[in-house]
Amino acid sequence: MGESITFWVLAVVSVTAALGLVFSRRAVYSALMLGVVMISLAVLYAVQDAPFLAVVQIIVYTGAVMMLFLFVLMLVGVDSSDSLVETIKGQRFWAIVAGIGFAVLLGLGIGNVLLTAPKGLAGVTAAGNVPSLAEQIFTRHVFAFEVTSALLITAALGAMVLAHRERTESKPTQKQLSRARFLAFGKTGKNPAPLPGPGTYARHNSIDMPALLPDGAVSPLSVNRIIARHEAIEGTIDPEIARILQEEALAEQQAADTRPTKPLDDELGDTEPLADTEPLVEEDAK
Amino acid sequence: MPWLSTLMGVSVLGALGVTLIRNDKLAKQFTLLVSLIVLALTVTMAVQFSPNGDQWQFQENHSWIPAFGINYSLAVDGIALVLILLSVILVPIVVLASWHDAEKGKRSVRTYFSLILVLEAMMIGVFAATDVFLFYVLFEAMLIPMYFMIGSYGGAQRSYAAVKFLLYSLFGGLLMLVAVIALYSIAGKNTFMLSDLIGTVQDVNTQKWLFLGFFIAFAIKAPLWPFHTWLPDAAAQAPAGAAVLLVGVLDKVGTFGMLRFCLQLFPEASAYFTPLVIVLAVIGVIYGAIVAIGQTDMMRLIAYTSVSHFGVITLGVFAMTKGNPGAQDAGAGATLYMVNHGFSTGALFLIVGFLIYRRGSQFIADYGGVQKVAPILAGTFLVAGLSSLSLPGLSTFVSEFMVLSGAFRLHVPAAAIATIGVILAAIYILWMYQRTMNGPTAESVKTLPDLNAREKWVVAPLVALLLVFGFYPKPLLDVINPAVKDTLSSVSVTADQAAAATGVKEGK
Amino acid sequence: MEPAEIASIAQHSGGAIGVAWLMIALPLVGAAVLLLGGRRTDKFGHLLGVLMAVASFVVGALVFVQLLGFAPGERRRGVTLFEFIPGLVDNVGLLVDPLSISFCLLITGVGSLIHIYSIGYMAHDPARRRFFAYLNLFVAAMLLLVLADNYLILFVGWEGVGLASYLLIGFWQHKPSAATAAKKAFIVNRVGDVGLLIAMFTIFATFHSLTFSGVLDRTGDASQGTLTAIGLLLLVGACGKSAQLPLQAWLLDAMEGPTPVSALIHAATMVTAGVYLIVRSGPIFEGTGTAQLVVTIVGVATLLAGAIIGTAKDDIKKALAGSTMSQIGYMVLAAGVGPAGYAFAIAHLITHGFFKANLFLGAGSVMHAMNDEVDMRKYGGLRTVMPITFATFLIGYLAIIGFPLLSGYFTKDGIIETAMEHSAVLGWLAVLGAGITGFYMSRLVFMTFFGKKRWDAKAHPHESPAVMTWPLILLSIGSIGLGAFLILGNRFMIFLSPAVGAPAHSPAFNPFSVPGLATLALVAVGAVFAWMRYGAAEVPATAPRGSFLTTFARRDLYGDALNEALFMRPGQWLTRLAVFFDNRGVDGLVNGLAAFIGGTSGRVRRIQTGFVRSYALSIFVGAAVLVGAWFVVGNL
Amino acid sequence: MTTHYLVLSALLFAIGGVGVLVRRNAIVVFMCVELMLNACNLAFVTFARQNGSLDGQVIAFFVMIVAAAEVVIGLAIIVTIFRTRRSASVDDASLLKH
Repeated sequence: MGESITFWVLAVVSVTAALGLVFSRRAVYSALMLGVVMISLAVLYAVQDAPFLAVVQIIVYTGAVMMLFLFVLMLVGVDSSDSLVETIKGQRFWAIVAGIGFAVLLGLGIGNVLLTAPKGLAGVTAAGNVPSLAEQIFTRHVFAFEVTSALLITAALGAMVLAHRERTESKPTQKQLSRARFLAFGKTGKNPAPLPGPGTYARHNSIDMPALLPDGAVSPLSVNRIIARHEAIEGTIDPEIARILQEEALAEQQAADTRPTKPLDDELGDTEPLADTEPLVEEDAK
Repeated sequence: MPWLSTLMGVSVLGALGVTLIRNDKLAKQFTLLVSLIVLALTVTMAVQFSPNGDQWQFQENHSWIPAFGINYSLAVDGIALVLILLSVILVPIVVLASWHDAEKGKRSVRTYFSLILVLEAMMIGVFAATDVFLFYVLFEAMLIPMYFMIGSYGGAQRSYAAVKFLLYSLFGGLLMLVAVIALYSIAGKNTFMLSDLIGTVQDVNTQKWLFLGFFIAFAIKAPLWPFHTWLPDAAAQAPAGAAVLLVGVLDKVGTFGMLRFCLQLFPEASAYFTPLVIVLAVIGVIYGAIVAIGQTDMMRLIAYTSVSHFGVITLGVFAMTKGNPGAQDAGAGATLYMVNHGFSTGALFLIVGFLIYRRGSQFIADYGGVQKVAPILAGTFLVAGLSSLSLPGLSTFVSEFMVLSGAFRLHVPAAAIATIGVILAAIYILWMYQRTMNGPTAESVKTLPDLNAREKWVVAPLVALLLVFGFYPKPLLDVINPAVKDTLSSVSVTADQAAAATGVKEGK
Repeated sequence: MEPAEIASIAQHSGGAIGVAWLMIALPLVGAAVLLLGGRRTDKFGHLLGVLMAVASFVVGALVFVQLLGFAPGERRRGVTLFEFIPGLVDNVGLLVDPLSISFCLLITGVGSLIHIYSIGYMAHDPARRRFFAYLNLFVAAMLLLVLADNYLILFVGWEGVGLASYLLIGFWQHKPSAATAAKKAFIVNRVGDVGLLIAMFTIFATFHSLTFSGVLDRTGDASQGTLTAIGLLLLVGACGKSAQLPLQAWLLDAMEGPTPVSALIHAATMVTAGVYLIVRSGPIFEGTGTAQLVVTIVGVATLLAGAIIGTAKDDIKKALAGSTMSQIGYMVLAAGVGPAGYAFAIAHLITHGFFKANLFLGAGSVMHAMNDEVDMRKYGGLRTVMPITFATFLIGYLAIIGFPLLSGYFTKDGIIETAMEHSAVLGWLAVLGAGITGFYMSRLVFMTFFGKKRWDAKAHPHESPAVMTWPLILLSIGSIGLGAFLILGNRFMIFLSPAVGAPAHSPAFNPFSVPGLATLALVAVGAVFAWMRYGAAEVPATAPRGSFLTTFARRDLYGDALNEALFMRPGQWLTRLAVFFDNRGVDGLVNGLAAFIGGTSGRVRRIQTGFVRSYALSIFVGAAVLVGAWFVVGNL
Repeated sequence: MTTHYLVLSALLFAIGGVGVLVRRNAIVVFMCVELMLNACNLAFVTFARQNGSLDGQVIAFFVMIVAAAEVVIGLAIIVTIFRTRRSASVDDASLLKH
């Protein structure tokens, strides 16, 4: 009875969370929904005499894997949200049809199978779940286990190789950087000094406090733009900073209007165009 | 001594050796030397062949893929022997004739000559293979060197021609592969040996399907009307030497295959399809000749004459049914025709090749009055042409007469219509001769040089062979006749079946 | 008619007969040396050619003498040379009998004279060596034709003379007309060859042999229908070679060749090969009245057609060519009559060989003198400047029109009488032909040698050198006496009988028979009419328009037009159609299939959008379908 | 009871599949794949109990390991692509076509 209740609660939760995972606009929400599903499943494992897997599920999935997802999301941009407008014709319709069809067919198939009562694992886990599993893994499945370990190491190395960016020129020295800063100053008047830190007061030691200039005015340069934007929305922003921000936004807007739009690749410096439009084989005269 | 393997081995080693030689001239000389060694070895082997001994001689048998009962198994009977002789005689001639042909090619000169030697090894193997699977492998593998010879050293349209040749032949080859596998599993003897497979397929309907699988492949290869259209393109675009090997030897594999495999493996189906094949063959004879008359390109013209001649050969092969009292003549004639046609068309292609090399055009209209400036070229051209129109005294006549005479006793109208081909042959050859060699000398050919010493050496053996076998074909026939007789005994069709299948009423 | 008795073949003769193959081999060697030797043999080429021809004649004469030494019943000697095609024609063998030796002597005798003549005629031609090579080749092939002991080797010779004829007609191949004429001759001959080939197939299928002895002695085994078929097919072959209707069109064009060629090949020897074939195959024709009837009809039709063409031609060689057609028509007519006619056919063939060669060489002599002018309207009055040519030509002329006691008189009269006995209609038509012959030959002679000079300003006619006139003189001797020698006392008929069989009753020569007198009268009328038109009256320099009949004759009875309309035009049309069909139809189908597959794959590859999600969708749908399929199958 | 677990597994699998098909953000797609893998694991665990054999659990364990490895590599690839193309949309990487 207890299992039934647990199942039904967690089934509803996990299905809802799964749907949330699929249909939420924001990737972060999706990630959180996935976490919910995983935890639900961990509990279901535990219910089904698989305590070891339940623990592993929580540690590996909700711990390690989910963290990885969130890290990558941070890297890519937390607030990058999908537009949910479908671009491939018929994709969404057919995907849903196929999904429902698949689920219905599989569900019907499974539902129609007459199953005996579960045998239970009591017989094979006399020594306890974890020791029994360990015995299995290190005896019958030892080869597979070794291979997976190799796979994991390879994956780790692979990830390093993929994420590593080869430096094409030597790292600029302090002298070069300083020189460049002053040259920029001479050319555009950009301040060569480091940005001022946030204001520090007895009551506050947070980055949302602007630094004060010697004349007592706030220094807009010391304000984190994102925080400033939040404050602007909340209406708690310093009016002086708000004005400067507005001017900045205007200037940026103008610059954006006058500057020709360049493809992203160019800005990144990987200027070599992909040679994919060239035919791979020299076609002979027909 | 494993003669046949030695022949193939020498060719292959020669081919490898040629690729190692950096100097083009040396490479050519080496190729010539290798091909002459192969020729000498083959002649030595042929001398030891006893025509009235066993049907299969110089047997070699090694297990190749035991899981499927596939053997590397070689042997020759009289038919295979004369065709191997044809191949190894033509190769040195072609090498000598192609001395400068490969210089304009996309690939290196030595590659061309290496390909010729590779092809030689495969030609020997394909005629000597007595394992159906080995035959199939070599049958298909032969396409590869020829593909490169056309595609890399040919004329302006070479890619089109080479691809068409390859795809067309592959198509037929795949049908044959299906039939080979089906034959293997239906026979259920876990062997591909021809001798073990003969007579294993009893069901006539099965035979018909398998027959078609083999036959279409061979009909494309031969080429029989209406599967012929790849040949004019390929022959016209190939360098002259490659065209000789293509038409002179490679295509013979088609008619050889019909004789060796279609007739022996599927006798009842062959009898069933004989009327159809004879109709196609006769159409081919007349049609090929008529289309040849209308050609403006010499190489294409010769290719179409071959379509016509292959019709005659096919007619002879399929007149080899047991009900036909002329079967022996027809079969021996067809085999002899394969050899003679190799020499005759070879000579024609090579001489036209010399002509084209001088003037740089394949079109008849660009010539005229060459006889005046290059009498030897014109004379040899005429002799080769006359052999193509089966002038008595030249070897092609003997074979054509034997085929038609043998076929006449199977089916009178078919042979009679095919005989009309000799008129058309006169028209296409003499008209081409008239337009290129006779009349006022065209401005563009006024300075055409006559044959040089190398070219004379190319032509002389061919003309000599045509003449000698025209008057004295006995040496060849002595070798061919017993083999044809043995083959006929495998074609276990009774007279009644053949007569019923063809509707022939024997006269007296 | 009962089949004639033919003596059986005796084998293994020694002596000259044993080396009879030398007759063929000598000129063949000559040809080979001259062709392969190239320019090195230019100096002595003509001499070698003549030497080989004469040597061949000497061997022939020795063989003849040896043959005469045997009893008449043993005058058929076989010579086996070497093995040929096992099962089909086991051996290459020669058959020396009265029939073949008669031909041999004619070929080598007249041939040698023409060789000698050619030394002079071709003296200024840079390719004279090649000319002699071809002539030698011709002689060898022609001898092979008549000496062969089986149909297949006969056919080898048959085609060999065709080749030599082709090469010689087209000897001046820089002239497009010559090249075209040569090709035409070969192709028309090939049409006849098809008949001969199929005849051979039928013979082999019926008798399982191609040797004369194996076939001709056993004609009784074959059915009437088969014999008729063989006979008609042989006739087709004969028509091609002998320029009989309907395969006559090539002969007039063949006059493009040098004149000695016209004399040797297209008058004296090669064109008579058809007559030889019919006579040689006598037993086959004797077994079938239908075939014989057709042969006689063809003969009569051709003799009239040739004569009519001869009346209208202004080209001296073409007029003679028409005459040749006509004379061979006589021979074919006689050969179609059966054993009674064979001797006359061959006798006429031999005398014709002499006087027609005489006439042609005479014409060549005239042309030689007149800068190769062939138009008789530009001749006239030549008898004074070319006395020897005129005299010999006159003898030839009298012989051909059948002037009493000259050669033609005996042989032609014999044919007419035999035909008359066979069928009155044929006989009288032959008489009519003789009358026309009288007219056109007289016309030719009058226009050339009599009347006023109508020469071109540049022409300086002169008598030919001795090397050309001596052959003329020798030939005219033959034209005078040979007929009487052969016919009187049935000498030739008796000589030939071991080879072709003797007729049921021997005809006696009767100079005063009705047909004979009628012939003479008609010939005289023709000659007088010709004198009035061309001897006494002025000959206009350009041909008058003439009546419909004249045009009809001038255009070769519309033979060429008919060929053109019936065969050439439709042939060209068919060729174009076939080429079009091959490129668009057969090849179009192949290329169309290739294009279809290419196009389809081009369209199908659009499915590869590059969007991973599309691929994933197809995988997912596939999985769903699999599950569904599992259901369906599982529930079955 | 087993049936219920299996149906739940199928349902989660199907939802994951739809997610893979309709979402364009590569990271979300990846999460959906993980969801599908988890659904499979659930089925394995359920079958292990049903059949009284630990094999199902062992395989589920291996699936987790492989999934972890896959996530590592997959995310690394995403980062690499994002670095060059400034986009994490799977539709943008569509050059391998036609």
